[in-house]
Amino acid sequence: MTTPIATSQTILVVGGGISGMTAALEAAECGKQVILLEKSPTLGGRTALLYRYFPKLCHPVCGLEINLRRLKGNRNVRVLTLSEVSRITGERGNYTVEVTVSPRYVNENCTACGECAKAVAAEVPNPYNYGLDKMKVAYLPHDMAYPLRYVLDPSAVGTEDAGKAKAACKYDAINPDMKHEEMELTVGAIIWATGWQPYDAAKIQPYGYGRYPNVITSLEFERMSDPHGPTGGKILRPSDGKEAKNIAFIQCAGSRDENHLRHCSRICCMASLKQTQYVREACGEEGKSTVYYIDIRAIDRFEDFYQKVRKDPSVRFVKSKVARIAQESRSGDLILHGVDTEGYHRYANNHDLVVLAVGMAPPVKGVDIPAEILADSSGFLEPGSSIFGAGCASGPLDVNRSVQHATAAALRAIQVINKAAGEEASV
Amino acid sequence: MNELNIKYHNNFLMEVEENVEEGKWVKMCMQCGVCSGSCPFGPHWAHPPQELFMMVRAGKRADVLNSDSMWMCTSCYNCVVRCPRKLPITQIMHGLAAYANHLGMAPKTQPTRDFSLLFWKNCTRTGRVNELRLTLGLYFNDGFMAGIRKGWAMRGIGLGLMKAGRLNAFELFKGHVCKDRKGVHAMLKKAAEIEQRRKHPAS
Amino acid sequence: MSEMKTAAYICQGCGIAERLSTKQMAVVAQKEGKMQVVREHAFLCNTEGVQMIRDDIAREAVTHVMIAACSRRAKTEAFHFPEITLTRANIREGVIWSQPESDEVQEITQEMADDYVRMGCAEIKKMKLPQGAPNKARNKRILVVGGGMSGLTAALESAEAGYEVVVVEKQKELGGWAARLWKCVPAKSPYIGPADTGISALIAAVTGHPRIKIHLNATIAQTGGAPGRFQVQIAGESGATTTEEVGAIVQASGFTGYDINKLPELGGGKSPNVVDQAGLEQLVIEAAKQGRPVRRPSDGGKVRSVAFVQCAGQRDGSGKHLPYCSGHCCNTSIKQAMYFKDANPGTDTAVIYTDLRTPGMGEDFYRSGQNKGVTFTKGAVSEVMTDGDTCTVKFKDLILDEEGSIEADLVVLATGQVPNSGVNIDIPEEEQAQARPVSILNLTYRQGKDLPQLKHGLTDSHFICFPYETRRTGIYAAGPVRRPMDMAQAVEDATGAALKAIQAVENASLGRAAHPRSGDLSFPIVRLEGCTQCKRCTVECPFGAIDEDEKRYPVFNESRCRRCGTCMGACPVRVISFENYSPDSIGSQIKAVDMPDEFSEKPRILVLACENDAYPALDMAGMQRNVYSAFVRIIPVRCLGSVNTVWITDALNGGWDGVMMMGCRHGDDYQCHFIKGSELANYRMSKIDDTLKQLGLETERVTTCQVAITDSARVAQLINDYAAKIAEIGMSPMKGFA
Amino acid sequence: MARKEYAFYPGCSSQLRASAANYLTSTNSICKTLDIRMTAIPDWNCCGASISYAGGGELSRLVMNARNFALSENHLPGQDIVATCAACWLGAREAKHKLETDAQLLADANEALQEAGLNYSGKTKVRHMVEVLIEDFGYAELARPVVKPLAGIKFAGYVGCQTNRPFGIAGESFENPKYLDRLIETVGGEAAAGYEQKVTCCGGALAFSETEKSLKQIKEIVESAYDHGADMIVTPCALCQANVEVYQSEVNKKYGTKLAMPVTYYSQLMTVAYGGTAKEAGLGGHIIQPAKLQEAANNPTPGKQ
Repeated sequence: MTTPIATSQTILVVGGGISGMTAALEAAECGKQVILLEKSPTLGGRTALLYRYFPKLCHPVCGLEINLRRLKGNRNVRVLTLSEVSRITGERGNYTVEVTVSPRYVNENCTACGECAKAVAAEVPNPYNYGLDKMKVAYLPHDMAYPLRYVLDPSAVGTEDAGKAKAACKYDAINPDMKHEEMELTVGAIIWATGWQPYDAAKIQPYGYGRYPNVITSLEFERMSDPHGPTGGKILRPSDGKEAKNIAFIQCAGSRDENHLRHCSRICCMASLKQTQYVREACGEEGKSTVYYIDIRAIDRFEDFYQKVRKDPSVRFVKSKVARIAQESRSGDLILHGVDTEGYHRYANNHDLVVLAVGMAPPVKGVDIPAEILADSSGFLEPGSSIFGAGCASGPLDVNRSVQHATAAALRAIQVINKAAGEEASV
Repeated sequence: MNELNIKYHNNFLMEVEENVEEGKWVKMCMQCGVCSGSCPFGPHWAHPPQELFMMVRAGKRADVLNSDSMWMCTSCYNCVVRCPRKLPITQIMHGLAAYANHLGMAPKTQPTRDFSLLFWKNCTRTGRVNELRLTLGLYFNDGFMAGIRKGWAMRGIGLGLMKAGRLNAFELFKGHVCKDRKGVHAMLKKAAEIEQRRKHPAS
Repeated sequence: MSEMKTAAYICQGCGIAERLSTKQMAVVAQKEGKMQVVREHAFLCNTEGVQMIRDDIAREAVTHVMIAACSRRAKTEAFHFPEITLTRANIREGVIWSQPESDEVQEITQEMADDYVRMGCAEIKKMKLPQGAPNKARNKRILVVGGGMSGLTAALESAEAGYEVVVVEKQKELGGWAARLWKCVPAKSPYIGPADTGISALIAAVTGHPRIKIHLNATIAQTGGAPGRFQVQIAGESGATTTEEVGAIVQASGFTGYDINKLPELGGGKSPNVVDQAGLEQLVIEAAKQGRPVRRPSDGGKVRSVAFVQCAGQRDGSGKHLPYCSGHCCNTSIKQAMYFKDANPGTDTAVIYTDLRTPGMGEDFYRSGQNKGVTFTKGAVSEVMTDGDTCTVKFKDLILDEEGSIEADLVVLATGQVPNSGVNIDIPEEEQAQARPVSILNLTYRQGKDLPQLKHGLTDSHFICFPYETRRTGIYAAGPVRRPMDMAQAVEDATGAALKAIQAVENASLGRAAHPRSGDLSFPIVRLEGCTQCKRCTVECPFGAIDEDEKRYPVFNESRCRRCGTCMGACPVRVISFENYSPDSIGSQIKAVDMPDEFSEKPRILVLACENDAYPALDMAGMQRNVYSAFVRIIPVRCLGSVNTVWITDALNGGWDGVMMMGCRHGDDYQCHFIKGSELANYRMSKIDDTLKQLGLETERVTTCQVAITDSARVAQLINDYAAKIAEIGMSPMKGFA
Repeated sequence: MARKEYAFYPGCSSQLRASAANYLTSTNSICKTLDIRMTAIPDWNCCGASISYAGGGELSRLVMNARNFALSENHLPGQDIVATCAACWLGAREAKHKLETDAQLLADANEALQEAGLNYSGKTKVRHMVEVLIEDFGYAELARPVVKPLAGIKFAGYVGCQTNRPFGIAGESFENPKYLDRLIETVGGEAAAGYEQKVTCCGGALAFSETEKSLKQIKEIVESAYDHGADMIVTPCALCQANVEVYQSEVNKKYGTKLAMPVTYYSQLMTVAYGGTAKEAGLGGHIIQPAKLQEAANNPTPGKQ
């Protein structure tokens, strides 16, 4: 791979999720040069792994398609996948960024014909389904992947699968000898759009995630509900593959909790309200959803959606932080123990599946970035940092607000490079 | 203003903050109810912890202090480790109970109250617990006959422990003691004084 | 560009050659397609294949290229030739991947591929390389309407990026609501107490900025023109107007507090001791000015107890008040309770809420409020009694499950934000609410004076992924006029809106389209001599791009246009077209296919698929090897709104057995990227039945369906079901007449 | 010179002739095997336990513990205080924590201590016997002296509350602590997997004052042990041991059950596994006889005559 030409007139966007793509495209469509860095093999980030958006229940890939088309038609953006920032030095207007590029083991010749995947045998847990199923070691992340190119999993390198894949490719696209590469970029402004991490549900011990197979996270539930997901859109219990019909949604799984995440993750209430509608979609009248909550945070006009779900007879609301979950060893059902605090009613409710609305943790750090980066008490990027946060890297935001925030970040970056170019006056 | 008008004002909350161990935490509760759901004695609480906290903030002084709910705390600490606001709930429950008792507002025939007082008396008398006296004391606490009845009901246990050498008749006459009993008593007297001083600097 | 030279390239890779005779496709391209250069290549998208095309462009002066290979959505980096006109026939996803691999269907599969080559060749000859709108609009100044936090932020951020800015504020000074706050909710850590609003610093920065011009006591009398060339008449106090030329507009007209007089049950308007949040800020500022604690308005008495009633006239299901939540009010009440607690911890403050909403780091702020002794109680307020100087707040305590009451010297009602969004253009003016709304922009647009509203009077975008879609190119709403929000969000929102405004002027100056067809240089061209002044285009344009002149002819404003082609679809006389997308470019494809006779048992079904959702879904159907009928021929369209009924009638006259239209979902939660396109198509097709009857055809021969991009399995099913239906009703009687 | 030395805080119930005397006996035995010297804090006093709250004020209860700390500092400088009783440990541990984090309290405590001619610097560490075994020795070390693996005996590891919450053993989880199961396996026994009642409260002190209310929990703790086919329950807590063993007869009376599940201490298991006699393991001190463990104790040690 050749290092793309970059100057103090270039904007670097770190993170290829919807915030990063937005920041990159908005800047590029103002005529600016942008490098878009993504650590995974494809753009799209977490939203590409969501089934539907609240409150419209439309499909995230629909917006992804538009953004990809904007990207394909715009030569101002150069995309680097499998790339991570290892070090940043310098200051606004003039940064030097060290980037590590991991090998894809598949070059530009790839036509995404899929012969390599047919050829290989080994499988690995599929990260694009949060490990709910497996994928071949030669794989296309998903049908909306960009670049539309296969990837050879590092675990295959040195095995005979690598050879099989190479042999199966008519276009000489597979090269198991690719190595890690280091490159150095000079850029004028940096937008940090590294997104968020789902909070590790296993740490919320009373809920038994990891101990009880039928306790899953809201993100796993998204994949399960998606017809393109591991269960073909059926809501199936991990323990026995039975269809789940009586589902509990536990809010603040990690959020608003000084033992876990101090902040409110903002999106979880709406996400669970949305997911109750997946239950309706999948199970019709038989589906029952129960939402255990402290406060329902359906901010601004999302209230409409909350009121709509409130009226849905298949959805029950219990104002309670569930105290603990026990498992009925025979049936694998789960018994939720707690107190409905609206007038003190104790309950021990039986559910066949429990969905933990896991909170948003800040993106994992470990990057050597300039000191003037400010983080709040939860570790999110704060306003006033020399590097501009965009989207969830700067705090728990829904998609709409992430995009709004990323658009603002694009302007802040443009200001820096325009100043560096002394263009301000000349526009 | 009378108690009716000071509803949801801070009067009682402040009283609790001043007089109850860890009372300053009461205001931090966000009413999630995880404590109430975590308590092994839950069903026996007329008012679970989170509700008691709300009652304190609502200024329901008598209802709180007369309640026997906080006497139901078994010190299992489930609520403490699960509370998303890290409230020391066990201590607050003990504190509320102790304060109610101190004001003479605790329910008169509350067995745990009796046991708690008895235990303290027992262990401070000699510096160490005298288990036999403690047990008998508990039985005979509300009257001789009642004691005989309870004692009789529990005789199996008593005899069993005796046989197992784990309840010792000889404790009645000379049980375990601290040598420096005087020191212990003086120390406790002083501690009590200091606590008075801290609560009411004026006096 | 000089005269046209056409070339067809047929790829043999990805199994195409194994499954099909590319030779035959080449022959079709040459003989029927009349392509001047025709080449096959084993691996067209590799460097060598692409170089071959480049060489032809360079040496053979090829100007029009038809590539028969994979989908137009794949290999876009390789097949990128900006200097020539390009179209692509989808042989991989559209034929070999969507058709079973077996000898008995070999023939019809080859026919499918041949037809796509015919269609590609027919189309490319009708396409021109777009040159961009001729009358480029080059003004790059940004007009900001509103001098509050949002407006000033948009102004400063634009100016800091190097752009000239004009600010119009109707008040006599800048600052808006922010200037009427004592303190604000912190926007960065530590989230423990009220913070400085920073508004005075912002005002200073704006007023002192060399690139910012300010009009105070001013309103917009009229806005005409288009992005890059807006003519804005600004009316001053005297009524005299000055005209400013600007390139784009940020509308930050803010909000009005909900009138507490509409809440008598909560004591609104019944006692001076009942105020809204703005009213409290006023009391606190007065007190601060006089260096004294806040006094009880009714008698100047001591304030010992304050009650905050959340969601007052908000989240209302009765239809009497605001249905939505204003988002900021919980934090604002906590902040205001802190005013009292910080000044005197002895003051009792209670916040009565049903759901406390302090998202993100607001949780720290909530904790801090509790820590300062603010009492929070989950309750539903039924009444505020205001007799005497102390008010009594009656409510149901939802935790203690009993009636409760609070005596307070001061009651603060957390009322909501009502957007200042001007006229609702979607309802006739005579039906406007009795309080005639005052227009903000006074647009001269054919379709109305102000920005279209989404719901509840908010000018928000309907699109989750694209929050700045206001349906009026170059005009962007920012702040609470768009959506209820707090100050921190308003700042982000205004900065984002500023970027969109800047982007709009840059696009306009290059004659380029804005999102979603970003960068598209094509634009609608109208042959006025053929126009019948039917006004359909001016009425139906989703973006209000088309005005009418005094003779009621359409006036196209290219820089307002999003190139969706709705006007083209609407035009009954087909005088509207784009250089690379026209009634002819599609019509010729429809005519180009080889139509088997009625005894062949080979029906032909035309699928017009929206390129935004349906076409990708069809591609993915291929990627997943979802087999569908080999009798369909699929043509991507910019939007179903651009489908002109002439295509349908041409198809039916030409012997096609069925026409299927696949568009985005319409209705309340519509997913059409051009707002009304799919809905319009649906409406137009409902009218086509008569035409069908005249032709003596069954109405089932034309159908429309709503498709989501994720429907990769469903589209195949839809096609197969429709093919079965056509088989049922039989071949078209029109065959052979064309 | 012993391998390890600690200041021992037996506590009221774990002293000679007290209700948990057998805990003491077995602890002494394993200390002998592991070459641990435990010196009782001279003239130690009661920790007050959690239950004394209504009687003594916060400071009074604190100084009870502070006195023990001070005595330990004077007589056994540099040695960690080690308690076997969960309640004693927690009482002391909590006191220690408060004195550490509140300078005022520490000053007050010392003012009171003066009356007894004592002073506490705030240094001494307070630990539970289990912490010592796991942290200072480790499972491998503890396995070394095993001469009589307790194969064929299934134990339900009942951790209970106070060694587990709120402080707990480092690295263990509140809801599913594993150390007791690992100790069981260390001595060659089988730990009942998935024993749900592992951390259920037995009623604690309220088993005395609110016996009726406590019986339900004790019933569940024991029945779940049966459900998992356990031969006996093992616990690190004297109060848990007493409550769960002693009240089974009451449970049977109230619910018509026939519960007779022995309840033992980890220290008894270790003693037997280390080749100790039934007497050295304090196996005499049971109301419900841990038959299988007694058997094991009485069997000759393999490779010994």
